[in-house]
Amino acid sequence: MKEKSMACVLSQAELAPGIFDLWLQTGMAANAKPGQFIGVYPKNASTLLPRPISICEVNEDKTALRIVYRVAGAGTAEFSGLKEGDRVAILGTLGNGFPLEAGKGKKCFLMGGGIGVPPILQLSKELAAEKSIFLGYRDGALFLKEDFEKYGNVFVATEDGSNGTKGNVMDAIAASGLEADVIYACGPMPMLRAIKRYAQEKGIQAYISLEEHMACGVGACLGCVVKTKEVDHHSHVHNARICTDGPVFEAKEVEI
Amino acid sequence: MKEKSMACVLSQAELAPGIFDLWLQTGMAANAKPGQFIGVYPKNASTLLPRPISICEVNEDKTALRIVYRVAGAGTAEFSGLKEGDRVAILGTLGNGFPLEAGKGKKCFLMGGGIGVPPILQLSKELAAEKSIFLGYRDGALFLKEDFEKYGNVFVATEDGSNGTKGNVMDAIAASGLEADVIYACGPMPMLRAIKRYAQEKGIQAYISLEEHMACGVGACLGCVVKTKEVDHHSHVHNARICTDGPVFEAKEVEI
Amino acid sequence: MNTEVNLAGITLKNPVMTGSGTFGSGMEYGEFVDLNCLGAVVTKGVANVPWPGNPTPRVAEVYGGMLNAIGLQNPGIDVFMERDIPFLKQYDTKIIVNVCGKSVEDYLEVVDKLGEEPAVAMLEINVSCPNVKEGAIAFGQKADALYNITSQIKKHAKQPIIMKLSPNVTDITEMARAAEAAGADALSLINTITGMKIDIHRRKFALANKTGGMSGPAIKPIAVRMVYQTAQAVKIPIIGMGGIADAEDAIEFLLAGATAVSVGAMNFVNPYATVEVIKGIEDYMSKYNVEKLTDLIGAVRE
Amino acid sequence: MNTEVNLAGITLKNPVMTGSGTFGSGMEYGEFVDLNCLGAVVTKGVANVPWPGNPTPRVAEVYGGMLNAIGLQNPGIDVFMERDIPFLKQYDTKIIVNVCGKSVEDYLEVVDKLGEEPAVAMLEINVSCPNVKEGAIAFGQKADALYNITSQIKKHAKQPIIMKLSPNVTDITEMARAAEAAGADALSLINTITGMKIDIHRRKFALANKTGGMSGPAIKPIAVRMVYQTAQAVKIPIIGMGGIADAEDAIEFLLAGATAVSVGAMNFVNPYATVEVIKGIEDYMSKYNVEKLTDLIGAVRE
Repeated sequence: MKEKSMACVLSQAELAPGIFDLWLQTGMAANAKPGQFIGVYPKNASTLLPRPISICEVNEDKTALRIVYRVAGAGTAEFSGLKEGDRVAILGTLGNGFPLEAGKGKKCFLMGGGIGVPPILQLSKELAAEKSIFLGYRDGALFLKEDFEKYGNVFVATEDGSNGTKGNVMDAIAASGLEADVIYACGPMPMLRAIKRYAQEKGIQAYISLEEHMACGVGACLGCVVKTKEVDHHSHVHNARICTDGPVFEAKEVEI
Repeated sequence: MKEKSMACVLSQAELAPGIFDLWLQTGMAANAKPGQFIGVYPKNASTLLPRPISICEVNEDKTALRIVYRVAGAGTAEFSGLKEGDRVAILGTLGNGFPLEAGKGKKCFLMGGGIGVPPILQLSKELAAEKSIFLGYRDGALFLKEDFEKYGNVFVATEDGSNGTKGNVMDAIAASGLEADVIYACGPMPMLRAIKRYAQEKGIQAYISLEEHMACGVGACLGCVVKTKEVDHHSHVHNARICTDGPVFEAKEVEI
Repeated sequence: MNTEVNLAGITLKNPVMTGSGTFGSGMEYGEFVDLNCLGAVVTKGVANVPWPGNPTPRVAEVYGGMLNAIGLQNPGIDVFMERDIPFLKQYDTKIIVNVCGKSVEDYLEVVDKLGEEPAVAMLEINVSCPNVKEGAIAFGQKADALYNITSQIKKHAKQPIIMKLSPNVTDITEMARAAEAAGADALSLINTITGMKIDIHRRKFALANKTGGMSGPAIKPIAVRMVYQTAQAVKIPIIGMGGIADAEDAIEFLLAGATAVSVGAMNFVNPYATVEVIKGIEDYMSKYNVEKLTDLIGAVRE
Repeated sequence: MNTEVNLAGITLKNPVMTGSGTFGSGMEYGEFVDLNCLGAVVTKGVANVPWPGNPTPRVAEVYGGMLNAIGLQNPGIDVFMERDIPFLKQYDTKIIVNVCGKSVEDYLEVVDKLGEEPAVAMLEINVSCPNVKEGAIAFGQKADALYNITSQIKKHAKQPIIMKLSPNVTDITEMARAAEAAGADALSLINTITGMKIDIHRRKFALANKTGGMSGPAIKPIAVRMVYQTAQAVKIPIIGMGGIADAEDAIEFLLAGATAVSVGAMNFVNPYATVEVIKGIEDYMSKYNVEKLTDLIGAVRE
């Protein structure tokens, strides 16, 4: 059941320049799944729409959600000023999340690039599999890396070569010499396209989390569609709604 | 010199239901005169224009302004939530203020009705005259009354008769049996019209502070005009700008 | 207290409906609000065949609102009648189907099929979508073209027809009078206002379609003005919309002359907006001792 | 870095000017900003004789903006030339005088008088004020009427003329082309959009004039769209305006195709807005290594 409700800020910290780590106390945490997202509402009346932000982590007693986001505009800039005890309106939980059954007991690559790293964390916690975690960063500000280390082998790629493999997560895979049965990924579109190609070549499954400009977040407005290979069950055209049919799709199903 | 600048909230209290008392630390206090006003800016982006609010008092070392205002809409509702240490943008000081010379050494009525009471306070402090102060309220919530008592004889009228003369400030004048050489007044339009008539009948001067919907507050937009008896020196039509040519006018000069 | 309104012979339990394209066919927001509470559900526009809509980005935020260029993506009338109407029939609310097309024939095909479905109370004819190049907008910005399509649809329609007018015109009353003269039973206004946003850092249009339809509180004063002007110009009822976020906004439209109101883009901001507007209107009626909602319609004074 | 722009043969030191009616003749805001910094000061509209304007309330706030129905109150051209022009002449900025009238003859009288004042760089012709019943708006909403008044004024004008267009039209490009064909040297757009606000508690219009012209950030997307469309349709330069609050807004208009921009109602919100916009444009040019401001004009890509 989706709802819009007020969450209470438990803490906020800046993990890296412009990357913020926010814990929110909310009933939505009870049923939140890795790969799902929430909509966070700015208070400023000039910015009305909820900002879709992936769930990074759920606390142990399932009473709070962690979101890690980049300040990219007026809305996220406002959120970065939230302090312990503040209240903020959120909409959730939204989207389908990563399919845990697909990779269960198999060799899995969990891949996050840039601000696509955070949603991989809760997945790393919940996925019961042989996990190799590939994290791609711009530079040496390796936010969340330590959080991942208890859930699998972590391989880092940095664009500037300051840490781990120089290059992107695909380069890190090549450097590792590892293979996988299933891939889970979130990150920028070029990364997801590379993963789609890689999975196709290897003949393996890849589940990728997509982004698009959204308005409603609940599937009503048809703003955030992605082209699909087959006619979509809901739209009856080659468009699926990222907010509700996704954000996670099997890579081969979407034309990106 | 007018400016828009940030003021720091020193304190806020609710004097009566919906009537708030806000002290602001601001350099504008140095030259503020009784009857002048400031524009206070809401932070909420849906309400952009400054709210004109009269100066109620200036502190002794002229570093802070007191404003007492009624919550009447989204902007003032927002202001009512300001707390010590908060910052708020203000524009000022605006308007001409009451002419102190006119009443100097004479018998003066200082009259405030409703939310027109506050600007009379600083006038009461600064006017060197024989002062009779008439304050009109809706009911027994006699906000600021005690502040006035050290500056002159205070006469109260309440609409519901719960305190002082039952009726309005004109009724209180009649009940007092007093006469004046000069009147200074701020309050609702029916009160100001009654004072204009009274002054005309008695052949005395009356200085009244007017209100109108404003946009710029500095005389540029011509939004807040009042009809004048003579052609106005600035507009060259029968309109004066309340924000800059006023808000205080001699009653006989304006058609209200 | 009586909140009923009569819209071209159809009685709504209250004047609050949903803006076409902002509420799907009710399934999505049915998780947030009880659809039984609504005066009517106005569905997303449906054409004779499935439409894929425009490329993304399709939406962009602007100050106090948003732009959209969905391009009327829809599954086509057949799927709609098999899936969406049976869903809505479960609820005690009126079903108003928004109809779009690229030619008069497209519209008539949809209108004819819907004529066979008695559960559909009214048809809202979208001749004003700014995001579809062919057809749609062409019918909505010239009075003679609007007259022509309205009269042709009226001949086919089994249900009362509501013409949804474009605000992107010099004189809304000219369009309203043309629709009325052609037999329209009611008018919806306003549709979105054509707008544009440019990302100054990438120096690119925010929308793939370059322009989009603007909605949200930012456009409300324009919508209220057009509803008022139209109410002075025609006798048929008006459904007012454009930035309605709360009951105060809805009442403003009623006072301006609207018989009913639609909550549109603000559903995205507050998924409970529709029912909160209904509750707020009732509170206002209680506060001011308004016994019949119809007493508020056009009740603004000078 | 070169921020100069050429507007119909007039060189402005930068593209930032003031919106007519929001800046008086510069006296009031001269307390806040150094008028020498501005590309131009566009004055409040002036007619052949003093106009008293409309009754109050003349202004009302709306979401993200305001409505005004000042009704072009002005002291008349004679007072204006004796008082306002000498004031502005003290500053190193271009003087653009906005001209209004109720008949073609009214406009021509003002244009003729201003022709004798070489300190006036350009004339902006207001044919689009929504708050004046006679004349003004009638010239701005029909292409043939706009063509007619433009060509008559052009015959009299000693300075380049800028026609200020109304956004309250079906097709802004039709109006723009008419003005261009009639000899206009430049275009200003958009003027305010007609809006209305109703006080639901008093059930009265917020403005004595019922309707007013809407300005502020709320209308910016509509203005940007119209500037872009117009820039595709005509060759003469465009002065873009409508809700510009900061440099980002101004740059959006430049990218859409405006050669210069005006800060209007946002002066009321931030009296330093004009100079902050100028500074912000310079910062943007530095950040992105834009050497000539003219490289930004119309530089939006798909």
